Amino acid sequence: MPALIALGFLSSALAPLLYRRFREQFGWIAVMVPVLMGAVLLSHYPQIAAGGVFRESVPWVPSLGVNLSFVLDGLSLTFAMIITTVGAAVFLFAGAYMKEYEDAGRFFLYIGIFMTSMLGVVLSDNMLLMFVFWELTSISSFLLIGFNHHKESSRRSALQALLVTGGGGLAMLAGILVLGGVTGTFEISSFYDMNEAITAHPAYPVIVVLLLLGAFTKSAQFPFHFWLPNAMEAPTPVSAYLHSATMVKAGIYLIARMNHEIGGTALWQDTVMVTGALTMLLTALLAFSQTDLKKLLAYSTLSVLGTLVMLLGIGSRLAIKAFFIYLIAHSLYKGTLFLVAGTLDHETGTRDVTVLGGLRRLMPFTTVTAALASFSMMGVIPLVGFIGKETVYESILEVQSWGTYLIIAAVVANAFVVMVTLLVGFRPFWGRLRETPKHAHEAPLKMLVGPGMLAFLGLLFGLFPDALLAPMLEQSASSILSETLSLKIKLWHGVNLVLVLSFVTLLLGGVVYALRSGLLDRARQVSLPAALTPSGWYETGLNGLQVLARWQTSLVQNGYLRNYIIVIIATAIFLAATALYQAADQVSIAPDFEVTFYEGALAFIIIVSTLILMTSSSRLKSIVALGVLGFSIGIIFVIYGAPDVALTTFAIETLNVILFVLVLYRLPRFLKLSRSSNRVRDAVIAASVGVFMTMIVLFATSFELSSGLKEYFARASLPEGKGRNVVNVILVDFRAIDTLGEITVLAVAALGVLALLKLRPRGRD
Amino acid sequence: MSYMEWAVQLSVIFIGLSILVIFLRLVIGPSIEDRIVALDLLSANAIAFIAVYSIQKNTTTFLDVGIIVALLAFLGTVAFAFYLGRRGKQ
Amino acid sequence: MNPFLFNILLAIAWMLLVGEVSASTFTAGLVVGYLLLWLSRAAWGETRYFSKIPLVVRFVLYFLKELLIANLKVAFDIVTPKDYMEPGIIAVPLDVETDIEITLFANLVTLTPGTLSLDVSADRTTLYVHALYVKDVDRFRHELKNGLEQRLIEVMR
Amino acid sequence: MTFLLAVIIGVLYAAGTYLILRRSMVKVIFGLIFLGHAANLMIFTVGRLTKGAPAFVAEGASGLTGAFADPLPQALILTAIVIGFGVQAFTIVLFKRTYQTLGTEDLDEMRRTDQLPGGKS
Amino acid sequence: MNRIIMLPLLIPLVTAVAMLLLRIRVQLHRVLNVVSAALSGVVALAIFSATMSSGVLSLQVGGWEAPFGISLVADRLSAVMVVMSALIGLCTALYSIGTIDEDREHYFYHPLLQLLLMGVNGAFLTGDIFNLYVWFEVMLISSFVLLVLGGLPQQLEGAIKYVTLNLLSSAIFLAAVGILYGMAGTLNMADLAVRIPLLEHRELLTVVAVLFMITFGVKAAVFPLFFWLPASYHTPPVAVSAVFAGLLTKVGVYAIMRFFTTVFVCDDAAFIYDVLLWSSGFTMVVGVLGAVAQYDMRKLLSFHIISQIGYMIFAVALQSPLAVAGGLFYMVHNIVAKTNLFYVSGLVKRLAGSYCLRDIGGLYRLYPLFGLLFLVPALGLAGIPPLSGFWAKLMVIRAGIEAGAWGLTAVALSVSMLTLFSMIKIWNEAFWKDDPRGEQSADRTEYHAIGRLKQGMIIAPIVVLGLVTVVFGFWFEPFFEMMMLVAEELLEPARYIRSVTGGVL
Amino acid sequence: MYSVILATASRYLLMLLLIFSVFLLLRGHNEPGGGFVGGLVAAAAYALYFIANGIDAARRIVRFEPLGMIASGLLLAVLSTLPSLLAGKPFMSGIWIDTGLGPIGKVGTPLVFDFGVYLLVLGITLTIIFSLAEEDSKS
Amino acid sequence: MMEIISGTLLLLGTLFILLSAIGILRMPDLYTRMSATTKASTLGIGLVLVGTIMYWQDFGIASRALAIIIFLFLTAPVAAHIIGRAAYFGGVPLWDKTHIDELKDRGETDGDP
Ligand code: NA
Ligand code: NA
Repeated sequence: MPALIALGFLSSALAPLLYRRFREQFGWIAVMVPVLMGAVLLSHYPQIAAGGVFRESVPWVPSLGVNLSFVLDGLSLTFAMIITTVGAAVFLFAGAYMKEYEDAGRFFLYIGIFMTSMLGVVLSDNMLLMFVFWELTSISSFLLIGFNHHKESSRRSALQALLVTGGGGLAMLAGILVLGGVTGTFEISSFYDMNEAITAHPAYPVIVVLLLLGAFTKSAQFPFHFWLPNAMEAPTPVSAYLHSATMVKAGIYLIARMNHEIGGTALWQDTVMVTGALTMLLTALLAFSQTDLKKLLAYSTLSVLGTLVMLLGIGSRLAIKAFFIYLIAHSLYKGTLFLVAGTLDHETGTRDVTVLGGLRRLMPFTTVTAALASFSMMGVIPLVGFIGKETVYESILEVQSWGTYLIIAAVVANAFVVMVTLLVGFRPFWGRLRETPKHAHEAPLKMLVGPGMLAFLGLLFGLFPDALLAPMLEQSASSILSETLSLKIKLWHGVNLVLVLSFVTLLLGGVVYALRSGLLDRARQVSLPAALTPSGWYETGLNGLQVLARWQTSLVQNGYLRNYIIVIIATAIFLAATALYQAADQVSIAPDFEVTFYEGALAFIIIVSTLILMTSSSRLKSIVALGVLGFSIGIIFVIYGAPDVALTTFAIETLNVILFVLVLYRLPRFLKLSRSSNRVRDAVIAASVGVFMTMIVLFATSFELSSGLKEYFARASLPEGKGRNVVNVILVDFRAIDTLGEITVLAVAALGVLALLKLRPRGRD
Repeated sequence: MSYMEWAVQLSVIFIGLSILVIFLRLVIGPSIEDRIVALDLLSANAIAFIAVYSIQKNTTTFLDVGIIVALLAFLGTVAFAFYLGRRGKQ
Repeated sequence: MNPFLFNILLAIAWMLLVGEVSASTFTAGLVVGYLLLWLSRAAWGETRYFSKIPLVVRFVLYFLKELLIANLKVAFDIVTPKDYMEPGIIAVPLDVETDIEITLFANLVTLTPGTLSLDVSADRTTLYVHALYVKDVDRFRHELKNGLEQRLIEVMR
Repeated sequence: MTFLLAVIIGVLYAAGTYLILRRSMVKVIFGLIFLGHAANLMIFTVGRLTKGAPAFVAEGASGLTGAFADPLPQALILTAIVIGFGVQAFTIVLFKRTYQTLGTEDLDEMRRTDQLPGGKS
Repeated sequence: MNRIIMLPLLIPLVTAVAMLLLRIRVQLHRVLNVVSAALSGVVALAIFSATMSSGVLSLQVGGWEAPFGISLVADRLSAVMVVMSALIGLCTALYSIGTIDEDREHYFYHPLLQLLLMGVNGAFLTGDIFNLYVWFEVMLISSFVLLVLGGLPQQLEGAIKYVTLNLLSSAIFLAAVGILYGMAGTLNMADLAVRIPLLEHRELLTVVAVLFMITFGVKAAVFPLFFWLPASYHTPPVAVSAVFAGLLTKVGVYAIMRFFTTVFVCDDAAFIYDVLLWSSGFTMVVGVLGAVAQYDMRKLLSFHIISQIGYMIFAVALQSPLAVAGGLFYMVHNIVAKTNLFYVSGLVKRLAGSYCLRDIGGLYRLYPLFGLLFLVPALGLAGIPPLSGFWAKLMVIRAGIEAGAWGLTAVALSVSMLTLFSMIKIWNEAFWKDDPRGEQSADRTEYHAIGRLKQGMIIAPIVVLGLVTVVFGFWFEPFFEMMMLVAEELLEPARYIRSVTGGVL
Repeated sequence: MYSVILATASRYLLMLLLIFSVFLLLRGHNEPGGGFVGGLVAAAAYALYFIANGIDAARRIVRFEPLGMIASGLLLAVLSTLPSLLAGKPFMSGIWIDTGLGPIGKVGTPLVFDFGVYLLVLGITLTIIFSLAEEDSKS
Repeated sequence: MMEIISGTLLLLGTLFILLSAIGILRMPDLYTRMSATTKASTLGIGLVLVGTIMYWQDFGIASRALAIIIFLFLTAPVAAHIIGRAAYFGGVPLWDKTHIDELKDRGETDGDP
């Protein structure tokens, strides 16, 4: 399986090159990849059907618990077959459909990466590996939604999808990591038996919430559903593939996969069921006012995704059975209908249902394909959709407490889905022929094969469900439930409540369809205010983020140097004072108050010249004061036995004077620029710094320092350093590398001065 | 206390007083030239102080500092004058 | 060979002979060498090396005397409350010519308290002196020229 | 004297802090110089003071005896002073060039590199 | 063997000296720069493998035994950092050839770059706290000059803030070193590590630690000490921005790691870790929001630096082996990706004519492969698997969860979302959007005017660093083990101390 | 601003200061002084000459390009580390030779290092002062 | 004996220095201050340094002290001259009682070389 994934990525990488070479026939080349992959996986079918499970594991980052572990069991095979089958249809279709795009080669690169990543998600036996593929599907979805990148709406939708699914993905990552912390492993097969340990763990609710956030965003569950209709900005093959058949089912796959391991609790089951049911109903209602073929399909997809999630939440054996049948049915008919929508768009130049009609003569094959898929979608016998819906109703009826509400919701939702089907699958073909932007005729073969095949499969599965579907679904279901099932799938259950409900659904759907055109305008007007819709929240959030970001940035990075300095100093003082306060009880000072006359005079001079410098508005006076200050400090160094330091201080003070003198009269006179309130504030800050530093010095000198270094230097300076001037010996020998750094600083400073003065700007970056 | 010690003590006080007085001139000015002259004089006082201090502390190493002070004080004064000349020209 | 240079060579020779490389031996060598050179001055023909040294010494002594007297005068003025000063800026015509002569003269004027060389005219013929006690301008000029300048010219030429 | 020095250090730090908070570039430079002085004196003082006994080995002795000033803080200060000088020289010239180029020495007028384009704050 | 530690200091210094002696030959500077950087790379790898195999290398400079002279020490952490500095040095040397104008080259661009690297390497290798100050200053002054080189108004304006704030931090550093010496009587880091726990008078220890933290915090650009960075990083030539972005703040992070895990290990440090944790959260958020607000590509990237420093500080403050290893790898990965993004921004400027995202567009249509070159570091930075940033994020988040730091972990996750958001903003604006100035011709840009060789010099580093990001991502296991080894050694300072003091103390 | 008095004095003071600077350099290992202060004093000498005689005159009497001095100073400092390597001692170990010449005394790599410092300090100070002065005289 | 001489020289020197300090405070204008005090302090320092030479009686000390003296005597007048000149041309006013100014009529300096 690692090889299969690698092959997938490799072939994707080759796509742009091959596309350039075999432009015309590329669809046929591309289709080989999913076909081949599907074939390889399908070759394991006999063993899987017999209850076998294939695992392969190659260490990747074993120390972090991340391995290239893959599992092929019923569940993953089911999903993998959906991915490759729909993939094959879509690839073939896209080969023709994408020809008008100049960078179609890149399209195949992205969609190839997507397909492989999606296979990775469903084949992963390691949570983190799954996450890796999960994120890759988000990224490739982003690139595909934004494929028409010159349109702003495409870019926005791509970003929206990425942020919503990516954000959920991050929650999921956290959930995975918490789960890994609880179980000590990320291998899914390793925590197959840990359900009790996990559910009893205090972190369990956290895990559930985080993982479900990932699943719900990816599978566009309410209230994260809004990105999916917007994702219809993508080229239609993408919508058919990612946003209907496969990627949006990744979240559902995750719930299914984890159901046995962490499910079974009220928290898990109820959350999943209620969210699914809400999504099913609300999104179906939202379809009512749509006119765009793809948007209509998107809302019906959302409703189905909700149904699937709800089924997992119900979690009964029957519900799981319904789940699988419905899953397969939906992938087949929805993939078909999207491709049909693509064909219509391609051939007529519009996707607006209100302007399409009567195309059955011009596009007979498409009409048949659409009809087949539509019947399946409406749940009409003998298509697999019928079985699906029957089983769904059946399983809902079993639910104890919520059953009544759920069944009503399901019937209503499905009625709206029926409405969508009538709009998308029939209306464009029947009635009178209407004018369209392009003159329509039947699509080329390559665009017909894919949808035709999918629609036909729907019929086939409907006719022979027990033979074709049951064995695999048994194994799939046993991956979700902890028991081995033996499933019987029948097309005809006889006349019962479920069948009645099916009829009611169709009838209601017809009624809604009939009423729709009259109510359409009014329905559009009653659109909810943005503040009440999740997509409004998203927009508000995004705008708020920008506003917050700008506000924060102009507040924090306000450009006033002194504000920056104040913040830094205040932080330092605050933290240091806090630290000092904590140690306050141990602090003692024993300063030496003895002062000679000349020391007092020196201190007086230093302080007065400091004051002059702070208050003077004359530049030269300031420099004189600075000179006095420097010389006084030099004298302090003399008094305390540091002649070398004194020498250096004097020399540098004098050079400073020369520097200032050379620079200064080019500068303007000092102005009193600050407001007096600012001056007071600054004085307070400055004073606190001063007091703080005084205290530090007093504390630090309150005890004897026993440093072996001082004595060592005194001892070793002459015999080993060959010098009597210990300070100089330290500078050029003991700590010569300090001096090396020091002269480097000087050299660079000189280079800097030279460059500043000589190199004049010429308007470069 | 020997005569020498006494003389040294008194000398230090003289210098200290003189430094304070000169500093007063430096503070009050009024012209910048006054301040520069005062600064120059201060460094001369520093040299004297260093000489006396080296006797007081019985170390000779400080005298080198005195040379440097003499030298640099002159340079500083010249630099200020340079500035004043420039300023005059403007 | 310049007798001065030779004096230095002698000092180095002395240092090597004594076998101690130090400043004090070098100075001793200089003095000994000068004495020897002076003794054999006839061998050096026309040179002012030997008459110069006593001239310089005399000049320095004269100057130190002037310095002390002038200082005391000013000191008296400082410590007594009454001011006796009659300051003025005087133009002094110069007989000294070369840069070094002008510089030395101006500096010596400055060093004596009560006088301060303010400026030299662009044609280098006039020195402007600020003085504290100028009762009679011409007398002041005369004293300066006959005293300090004359002696300086003696030493320099 | 330690006490007095501690006060002096405090005053220098305070003055330096006050000055780097000014709007005038030259004042900021003065502030930085003050902070440098303060830091040097601080290292010196905190390394403990010894009066009038520089760390020089006497002629004929092989090492220092008795009380003597700790040479290490002195060496550190020397290094710091020299580094400070280099950096300061550069800074002075930088400020001069900035004044020449931007035509102002008011730091409040130098906010363009921070600001969001089109946004006022 | 341990003598090799001095080479990362000597090679750049000798190169710089040679360049200054050969001032006129700017072409020679370029070659020397690359050769020296390559040589440094070899040396760095040798040091790295030596520390991995035979433990801590230490060199007593001048032959003076440990606390008396200055020790250069290469433990695994230092070695990793030196390798990174060599990598960035080499790439920038190449990139500079393609992007730096001859005037700047003539005014010492190349020697300054070398001396900057010398300062950086010195900071990584020194085992003496005052010597660290000296190397910081070497690095700083070089960065000052590089920052203003060219003297454009915005450079000067940015430099005023950069210089002033960094000098302020230097003053604090100096004071802290002084006080520390006054308390412990030593400057050697290993010796300090031994003495600090035994100090009798320890009331000021936490205060000293705070001062060090502030200093390093300013260098690392953590909240609320980062202001100098967004004020200046976008102003110099992009090669300079790139090397700053890659290395300089990381020196601050390195210093925090070194100081608070090797030198200052005692109860008094607990306060610091708390502060760092708080600060890290704000750093992440404020930085990323700053990035969200920007439309100038380099400003945007600059704010991101801050945000990502937050992750590193977060990890360091958690102090578990996984956390430290995660923080370290985060740093390594970030050095590569962030430098690369700055390189990319330079290329964007040269292709589209501006750094401002509002003004440009259409790059994807014209140069699709360049899009790939951008996406690798950008998605890497955003932590998209399987690129390097994913592992970095994974380690840090996992460490955060293990430590029960729920709030900060949540912050870290949300911030990574916003990181992705702003990377996508660049993508959408510069690459996907149509050029607002209308269709541009694909071959009349600044980039196309510079000739093949220079073009190659721009592309090569982008490709190399992109490959590193990819290699980190796909072959992460060996790097993970490496980082864990580094972290273990770092958290077990006894080995460091033994190596420096020879077991004497 | 030209003053014949200052200009003349500066010529003599220049020599005096330069000698003094070398003096400070040579005995810095035993008495106060050293390469740094020595270099500063030498630079001060040239600074004085520049102030008295103008920048062009000062440029003329400095025989070496200040930038070259910086480079050579750094080079010397680096070279002073080489003998320790050749002698197989730790990096930057001091190597000493007894010259037997009294006042010069022992010569060792630390002295070479200090001389490097001297040259460099002289070079950088001149660079800074001269380039400022040139800019100044231009405008 | 030497101690007495030395001590006396110190006292005398520092007294001169103090005098010059009082002078700089008391004198009426800049020129009179400079005129009066610069050399007083130079003389004072000279005396102090001679006292130092007497006290140590060491060649090395003597040479250094002499170096300072020589240097001071060389530089002090030059410094005074250039400051005085700068002050005069910079417009620092003369004392009211300055009764003669022969420089005023000329009023220009010898300019740059
Ligand atoms: Na020295
Ligand atoms: Na003087």
